[in-house]
Amino acid sequence: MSVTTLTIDGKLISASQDETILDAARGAGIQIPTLCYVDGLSAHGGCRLCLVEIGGSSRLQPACFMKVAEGMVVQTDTEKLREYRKMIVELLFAEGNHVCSICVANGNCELQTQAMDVGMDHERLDYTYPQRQVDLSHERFGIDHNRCILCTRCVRACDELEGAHTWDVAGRGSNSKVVTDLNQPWGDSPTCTSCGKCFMACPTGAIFKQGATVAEMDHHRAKLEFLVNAREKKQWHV
Amino acid sequence: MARLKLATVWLGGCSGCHMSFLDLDEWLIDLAQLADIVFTPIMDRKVYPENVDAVLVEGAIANEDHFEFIQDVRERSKLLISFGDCAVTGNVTAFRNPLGSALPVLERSYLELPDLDPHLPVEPGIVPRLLERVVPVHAVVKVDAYLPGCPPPPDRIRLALETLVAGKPLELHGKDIKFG
Amino acid sequence: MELSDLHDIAARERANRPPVEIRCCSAAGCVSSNSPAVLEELRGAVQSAGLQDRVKVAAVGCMRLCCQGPLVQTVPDGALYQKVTPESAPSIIAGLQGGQVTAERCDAAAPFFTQQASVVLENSGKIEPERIEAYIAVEGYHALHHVLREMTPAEVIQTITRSGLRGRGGAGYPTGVKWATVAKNPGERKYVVCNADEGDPGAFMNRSVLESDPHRVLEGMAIAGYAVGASQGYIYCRGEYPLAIERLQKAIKQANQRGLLGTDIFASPFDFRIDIRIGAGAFVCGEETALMASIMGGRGTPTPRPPYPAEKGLWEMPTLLNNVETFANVAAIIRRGPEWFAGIGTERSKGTKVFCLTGKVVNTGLVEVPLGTPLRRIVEDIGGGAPDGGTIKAVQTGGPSGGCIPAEFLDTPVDYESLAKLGSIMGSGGMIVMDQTTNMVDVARYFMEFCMDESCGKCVPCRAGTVQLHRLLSRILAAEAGPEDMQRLEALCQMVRDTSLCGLGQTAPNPTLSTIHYFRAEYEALLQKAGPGQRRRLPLVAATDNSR
Amino acid sequence: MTAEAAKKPPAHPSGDKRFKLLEVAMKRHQFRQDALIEVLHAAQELFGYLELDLLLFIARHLKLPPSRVYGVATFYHFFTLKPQGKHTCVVCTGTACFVKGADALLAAVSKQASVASGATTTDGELSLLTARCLGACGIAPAVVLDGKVMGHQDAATLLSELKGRLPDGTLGPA
Repeated sequence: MSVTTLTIDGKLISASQDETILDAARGAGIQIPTLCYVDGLSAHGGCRLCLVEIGGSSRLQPACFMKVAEGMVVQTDTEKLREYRKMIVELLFAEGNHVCSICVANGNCELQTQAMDVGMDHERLDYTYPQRQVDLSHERFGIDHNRCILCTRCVRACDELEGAHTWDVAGRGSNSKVVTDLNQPWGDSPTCTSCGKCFMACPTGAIFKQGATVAEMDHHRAKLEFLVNAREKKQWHV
Repeated sequence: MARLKLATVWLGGCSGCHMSFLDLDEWLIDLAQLADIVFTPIMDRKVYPENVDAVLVEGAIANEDHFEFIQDVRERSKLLISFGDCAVTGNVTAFRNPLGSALPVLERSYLELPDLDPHLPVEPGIVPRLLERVVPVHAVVKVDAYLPGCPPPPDRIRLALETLVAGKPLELHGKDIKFG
Repeated sequence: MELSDLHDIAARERANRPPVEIRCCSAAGCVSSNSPAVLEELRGAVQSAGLQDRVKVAAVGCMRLCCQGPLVQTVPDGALYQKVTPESAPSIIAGLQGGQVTAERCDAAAPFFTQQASVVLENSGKIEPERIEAYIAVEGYHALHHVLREMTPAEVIQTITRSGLRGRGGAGYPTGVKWATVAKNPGERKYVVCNADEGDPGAFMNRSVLESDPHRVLEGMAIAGYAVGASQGYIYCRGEYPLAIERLQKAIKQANQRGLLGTDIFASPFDFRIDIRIGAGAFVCGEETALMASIMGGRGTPTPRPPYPAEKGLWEMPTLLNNVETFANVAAIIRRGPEWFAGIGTERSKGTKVFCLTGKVVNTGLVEVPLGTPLRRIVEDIGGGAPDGGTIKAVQTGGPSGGCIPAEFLDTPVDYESLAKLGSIMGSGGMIVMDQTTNMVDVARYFMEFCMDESCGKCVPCRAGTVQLHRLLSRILAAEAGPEDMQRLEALCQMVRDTSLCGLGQTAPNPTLSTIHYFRAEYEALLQKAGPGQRRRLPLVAATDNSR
Repeated sequence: MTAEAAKKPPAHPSGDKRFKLLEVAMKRHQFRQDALIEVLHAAQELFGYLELDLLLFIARHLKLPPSRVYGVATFYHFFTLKPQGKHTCVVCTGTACFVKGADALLAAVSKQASVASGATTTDGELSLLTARCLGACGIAPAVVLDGKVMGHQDAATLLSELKGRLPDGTLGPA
């Protein structure tokens, strides 16, 4: 594999040619914020938090998709990017019904963490207060659509790791929602194996363990990467 | 230096933020050395005074009294700080918003659940009417700083008050702006 | 099939043509104005007058002046009739024998007709779109033969490059460069896709071309297939265009039967199949990666580029995507040479462009003009200006991705760069005229609502940002917004433009930004009307006194 | 081919002939998964709308996950999962129609028949729908009533046309 050198935030970095900017940056200890990206699953490119500036181009590019190239000059933390990231997080809060104080994921939520990281101390946009459902029909898990940010991590985990493809996205635009099978109660799903990978993948408290109470729930997200390494590389990182 | 004139206000919230404020315990005595508390729900004063230096507002705007009162508070205060998640985001107080109006909540509470004499409370001048939608404070008046948390932990409140007393701009970062 | 066979078909077609032809428009615009009944009456009248040997009634494609449909033209004298009814139609036949014609005359010498050019629409309104013989008689498929027998793929690409043709779908990417990229990228299969998902509201150029001259598009696609090394083509057509789909299906069937599509075309080793994929009502599928996702049977959501379709497109194979009008230019360029084509238009924008002129303008319909034609000539001379003594306020081009060009810039030449300089885009060719009664903030909100409804929902800025922008615009329009809302609107517009995943979101703020730029006074007036609001009004109605 | 791959899903138990026709349509596409949208078009043409049972039938025959079929069916505006009214009135909301007053047409029908855009009247007589752009801008504002395109409409002409088609009561008092 040929090696490429590029500059990220002024730091000269070498990376292998097929790596993404995100991989290369992380390898060099540079953190780029992400929400829809999770180790072990394919990239989605939807949350736009990992957008970076690339020298010579006016278009921002998602670090999770964009491959490194020789001589590339990447900026991951400019004032413009910081402001845009803050607006993205604000858009997400305005779009759903996120109430951290009563959420099972309070303290373990990637959206909540992003809000702190981008410096969001209040919402500058209008809350839209959509009417959304909670499905508690599954014996082990539940989904609260009020907390869903449509990152599709559950969809990808179910399809790519478990292979069941119980989840998918239905509807479109602001009417999108994740569904199980034909939008039937999760508990009735004939395809669901109750493996819990969707739960592990979920960045917020949208998919939760039945019986979890406020702020007590951890997702064990690293399990997904553990599974991928075990399955594909036959390496068990315990 | 003139002593800081400080106020606290309680709108559509559970008073938890004020409880957290009281959890500052003995530091409150230190605070009393530095500032005058000129208005607060925990003391008996009916009218919000003029020329308040800083006010911590707990709670969201949920009824017409909140709506009118917050505008008085704004006019008479130099710095208005949204205090806690209800004031900052609407939080639990705004839970009814996805239902589209206040009526479903009232009907559930006063018509469906009671066994005796179900009726909607209508007492003009005594019971303020609910707004159709609960909104955070900054949706109604200009807010100068935000102190999130449900409730904001005492050390966060202390940090904020120390900053105010020192006359520095209040801008919190990182874990100090954690919602919830 | 050989060249001589093409000549035979053409000769037979010409020999069988009676001295008089009555052409009746059968494109969707006139069909909805009852042209099928007119056609039937015309045929009946020819029968009863016993003129079958002398007069042919032909169902042709669009004659451009859609607002006056149904249109009927007699050839060779060229007399044109408008708003023909089933009642007035027979009088046209009677007129051939000296009777009185009661059908309303349309001035074929009016600027609307005489100031137009004809490349893409050269056969439109002249030939029968449902008969391949009619297309062959006007040298149809001759270019494909020439390409397969006389040119190498590289030469074809060079010809297209030399012509200066640029993509007619919106962005104006050089067609030759795109073809060359697909040709050089390795892949065990390659695809050619025709984007006929003409989704811009107020634009129907592609529908008209497909309904009026479908073989032209098939021929262009086949030539492209040869040039880039593809043997499979797809036409992705909007489901809203049933007539276009029907005619395409017929055209493909006829071309297959004649050996002009399929295997060993013109006894060469070149195989090319074309299949139709019917869209199902999703504007975002006009975006190329979303379109491909839809062709493959999925949700029409876009994916980040790179990789570009030319590298990894349908089923991960190199894929050439062009718009209907782009393909419709190809055969003409081959037939008449790249220099001829490059002689039309401006330095950087070659050839002609078809526009749909609609809105507050006297003549609405299809307009084809050389690129670089001043906007004023299109809307005032050809279009006849605003109706009822109104004045033109702005011209909107480029649909939901475009902008509003104010009347003071009507002398701007219409080409890719000039429109971009004005904050609009060429887009696919929608051109909507607005007069003094149009509220520009309302226009901005209209387009934002469109983008909000059509957002696929995959990326946050487009899915949630358009909702917020729509709310802000609604509030401004209702005179309930303050200066801080205006600032937020502009900041959010920039953010959605810079961070959205695909073209839909990236361009969704354009109509808003362009109306803010040119018509800020209208926004300011609404902010003024809202007043400074010393005490905010009760924004929300209280519910509790609903005592039931 | 393994026995598993060759396994053919059973015919629909209802015995409804339309399922047979749908199978023929799927066969024409060799049961290819990428023909899902074509198959959904065919199914909606046959059945008028896409019931869950029908979506499941399609999922089984194309060997696709049900959620995928549901996701695609709900992505595209052409597909409807609810039965439509006996009559449909589609108001074009393209830009040319917008500039010429399509909003007023929509509002008039919506008010007169007490039905929201995109919904069906309670008596199941009329579905009021909107189209993005019919491409009939030359005759704006345009409406499609039961499949017939009508141009140059205003509230009066449209309502009187509707009155002629609908039973008394679907349209409220004038």
